Amino acid sequence: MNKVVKNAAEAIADIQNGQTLMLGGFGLSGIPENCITAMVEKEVTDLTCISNNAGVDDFGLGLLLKKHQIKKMISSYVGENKEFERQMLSGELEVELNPQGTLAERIRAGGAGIPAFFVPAGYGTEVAEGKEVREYNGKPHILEEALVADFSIIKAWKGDKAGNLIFRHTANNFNQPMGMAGKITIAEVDELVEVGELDPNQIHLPGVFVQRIFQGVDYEKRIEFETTR
Amino acid sequence: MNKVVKNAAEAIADIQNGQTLMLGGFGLSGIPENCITAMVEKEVTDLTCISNNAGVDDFGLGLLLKKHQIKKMISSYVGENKEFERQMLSGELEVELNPQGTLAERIRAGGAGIPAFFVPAGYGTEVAEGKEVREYNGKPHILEEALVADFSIIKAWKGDKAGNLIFRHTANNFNQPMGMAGKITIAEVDELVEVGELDPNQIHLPGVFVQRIFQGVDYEKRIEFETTR
Amino acid sequence: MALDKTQIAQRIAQELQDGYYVNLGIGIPTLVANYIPEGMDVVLQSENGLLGIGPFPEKGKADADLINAGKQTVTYLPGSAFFDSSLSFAMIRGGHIDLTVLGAFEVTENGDISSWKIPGKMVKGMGGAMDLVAAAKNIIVATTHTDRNGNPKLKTKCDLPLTGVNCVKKIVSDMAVIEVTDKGFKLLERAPGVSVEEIKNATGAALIIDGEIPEMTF
Amino acid sequence: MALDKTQIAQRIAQELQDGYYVNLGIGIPTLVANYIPEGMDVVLQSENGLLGIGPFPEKGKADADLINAGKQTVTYLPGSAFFDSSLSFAMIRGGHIDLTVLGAFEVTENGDISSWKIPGKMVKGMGGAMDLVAAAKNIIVATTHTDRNGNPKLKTKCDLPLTGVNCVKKIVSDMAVIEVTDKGFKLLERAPGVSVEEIKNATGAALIIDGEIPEMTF
Repeated sequence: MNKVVKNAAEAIADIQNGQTLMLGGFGLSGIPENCITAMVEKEVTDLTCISNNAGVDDFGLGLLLKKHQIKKMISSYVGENKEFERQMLSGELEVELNPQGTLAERIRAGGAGIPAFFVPAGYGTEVAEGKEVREYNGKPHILEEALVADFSIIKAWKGDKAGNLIFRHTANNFNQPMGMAGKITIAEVDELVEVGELDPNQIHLPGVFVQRIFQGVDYEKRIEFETTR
Repeated sequence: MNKVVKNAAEAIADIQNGQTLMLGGFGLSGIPENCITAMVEKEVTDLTCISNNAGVDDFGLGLLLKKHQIKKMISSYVGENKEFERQMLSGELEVELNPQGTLAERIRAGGAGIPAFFVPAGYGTEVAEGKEVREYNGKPHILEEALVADFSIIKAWKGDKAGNLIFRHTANNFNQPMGMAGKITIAEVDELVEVGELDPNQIHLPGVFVQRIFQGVDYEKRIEFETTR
Repeated sequence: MALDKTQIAQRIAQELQDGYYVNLGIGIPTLVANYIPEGMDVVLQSENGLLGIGPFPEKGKADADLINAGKQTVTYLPGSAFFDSSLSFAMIRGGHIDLTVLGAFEVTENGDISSWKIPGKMVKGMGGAMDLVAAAKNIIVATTHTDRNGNPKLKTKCDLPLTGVNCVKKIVSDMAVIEVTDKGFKLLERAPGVSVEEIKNATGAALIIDGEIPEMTF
Repeated sequence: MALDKTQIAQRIAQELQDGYYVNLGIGIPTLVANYIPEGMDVVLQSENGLLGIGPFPEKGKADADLINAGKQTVTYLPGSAFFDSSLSFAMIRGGHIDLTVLGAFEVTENGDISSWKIPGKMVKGMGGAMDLVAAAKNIIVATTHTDRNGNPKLKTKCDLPLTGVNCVKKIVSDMAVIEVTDKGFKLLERAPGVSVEEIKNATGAALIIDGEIPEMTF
C-alpha cells in the first residue's frame, strides 16, 4: 500500500478554506514544519486549528497567524506568541482553551469512535460552563466531547510507505492521537523507509490511520528554550 | 526503582478472597501462566475475574474454574470451555458478557481516570439494557462505565526492574490496557532485564503502571488451534 | 446450483477494493483472504491486535504469540503492525476499517443481524462482533440462504438476540447477492443456475426485484 | 527570615518518598528536582510525554526532540519511557502520579486554586494544570506567601479564575508550611525566624494554630 506523496505542497493541495485541521507538536517540538510552510504558501484561510500550542511569532503556527489564515484555535497553552495574544484580545481570533489532558483525550476519542466521555479536569472552573456534571466515585466529573478534523497534519521520526509511524522522544506528544483523528491524516517524517523495514512490534501509529506520507526536508527543529547544565 | 519480586507466589501473596482481578491474554495467548498456577495453589476464592476469555478446561483460567475459585466472570467470548458453560448454565458462575471493544475500552478508561464514555457497540441489543442512550453524529450510543481491579495480572515479553514493559506480537492484546487499570499491577515476563536495557522509545507500558514484576518460569504457551499451511 | 463456501468467499472477494483495510470474521469470511485479486493491496485486520495478517505458518513454525481472532496460528507480513486490544477497537469503532465480513444466524430487511447467541443452547459470547457491526463503514454478511432445516435466515425480524441494528449493507449467500436498502432486501445477483423464484421462496421477507437479475460471475 | 526560592524547593523535597512518581510544574517546583535526597528513587514525569526526566543537557548537546513541559531542553535517564500526550494524561488522570507540585496565584482554605489566568491581562492558557490538580493524589503548592504588592495569596476565596476546587493538600511558602484541612488552613511549620504573628498577618484567612509551631529544618 503506497501512500507516498512527493512533498508538503502535494500533501496539502486539497485543503480548503474554512476547514478544521489538527496540527501535532508540543511547543516547537514535533511540529509538521514542511506542511505549515506549504499552507502559508497556499494561502489557505479561515482555518480552525486544533493544536496544543500556537507556535512563536516567527515559527510554527505563528507563521499562519501572522498571515491571518487562522480563524479559530483550540489549544491548551498559547503563552509564547505575542501576535496570537494581540489577535485574541482584539477579537480577530477566536480561541477555545482546553485542559491539556482533556484536549489530548478529546482527540484520541475522536479517532476511537467515542463521541463523549467524563473527566474530572475543569470541574468548578470556567471550562465546565454549560457542560453536564455527573458524580462518579464521589467526585464530580464533566462531560467532554470528541474532536475530529478534516485533516490531521503530523510529524513523525520514521515512517514506512504503508504509513506505519514511529515517533522520537518527546516529539511524539499530540502527533500520535491526532494521527488517529483526521478524516485524512498527513504524516511528514524525518526518514521514509520501505515497507518491511520497521519492526511491527515497535509501531506507535499503525498505517491504517495514515493516508499520505512524505519525507520532509530542511527541518529547522528550532529550540524554544535551550537550557543546558 | 526496584519492583522485582521472587516469583508468582510472592507476587500474588496478598490477593484476598472476594477481590476483583484483571487477567491479560486473548485465548491462551499472552496469559499470565505462572500467576494462574500460583492462585490455584493459594486456593484464593470468590474471585471476580475480568478477562476476555476463560481459558480451556485444563489450562488458563479453566484451572481456576475447575476448582470453583471464580464467582463471576466479565468477558467477551467464552466459547472454548465446557466446564465454564456448565457452571454458567447451572447458575454456579455469574457471567457478564461485554462486546470485546467495549471491554477493552472500559479497562483502558479505568486506568485513565475516565469513569464513563459513550460507544455505539451494543445499541439495540441486550447489552444496552438499562444503559443510557444518547445520539451523537446521528447514531445512537450507549453509556458504558470504566472497570478497575484490585489486581491486574499481566504477561509481557520483556520488562525491566522499573516495570517498563514490551509485549510481543499478538500476545499484547488485553495485557497493555489491563496493566493500566489495576490498583496493583503484577507483570510476569519472559525476560527480565536491568534498568536502562530497554529503548525508552519502545516501551509499550511505562513502569509507573506496574508495581510488581518477575521473570516467569516453565512457560507452556499452549496453542489452542495450531493451523499450518 | 447453490454456491459452496469457497464460492461465497470468492464472490465476496469481488467487493474488495485496492487500499482496503478489512476485518474477516471466523468461518466463511476467513476464506475470503484466499481470493484477494492479484496485485490488489488489501490489509487484513485481526481484532486481537494485528494489521497485516499473513498466511498460516509452515508446519513446525507456529508461534503461540501470533494468533488471529479465531485463535488460529498465523504469520505477519512486511508492513504489519501489532497493537493492544484497546487500540485495535479504536481502529474499528473510529471507522478506520473499510469493510467487515462476518457470518450470521439471521439478517433482517432493515439490516439487523443476530449472530452470537442461541438462548439456552449456545453462550459463547459476542466477542468483537457487536463492535464491528456498530462501527464498520461497510458490512457484508456471508451465509447460507437458509438454515439446516431449510428455514430462511433472511427475515423481517430477528428471533434470536441481536448483534446490531441497521448495520448490514449486503448479503452474499449461497443463492444470491442481496443489498439491504432503505426499502428492504434488493436482489442484485443470482448464483449460477438458481432462479429468482427459488431465491424468493428461500427468503423470509419481500425482495425488491428490479429488471433482469444477472447471474454471478467468477 | 523568609525563604528564597531554592529554600522553598528544598523544603518541598522533604515531602518526597522513595518510589514516588512526581510531576513538577514550571518555576519553583522545577527546582525541587535539585534536592531529591541521595539514594531515594523518585521518577519525574513531564506531561508532554516523558517519565524519568534527567538533568539539563551539556552545552551543545540539546535535542529539539527532547524537552520538558516548560519547553526547556532536558535529558532522559536509564529506565525512562516516552509516550504520547493521551497516555501521559491517562497516567495523571488515572491517579498514577503520587505527587504534583505547582505554583499558584491564590489558594483558598478549602483547597481551591487559581493559577492560570488574569482576566484582561494574561491569557496563556491552563496547559496541564487543570488535569493535574483534578487528579493527582497529593498536590503541594509552592508559592510566596504574598504577592508583589504584599497582598495575601492564601485566602478564603479566589478572586481570579479557578484552576481546580478542593484539591490543594499543602502549601509551602516562603514563610510557612500549611496544611489544607477540612477545617481550613493549619499552620505546620514556620520559616526560620518568622513568627506566627507575621504569618497570621500575611494570610488572608484564619489559621489553625495547634500548640507550639516548630521552625522548618533543612
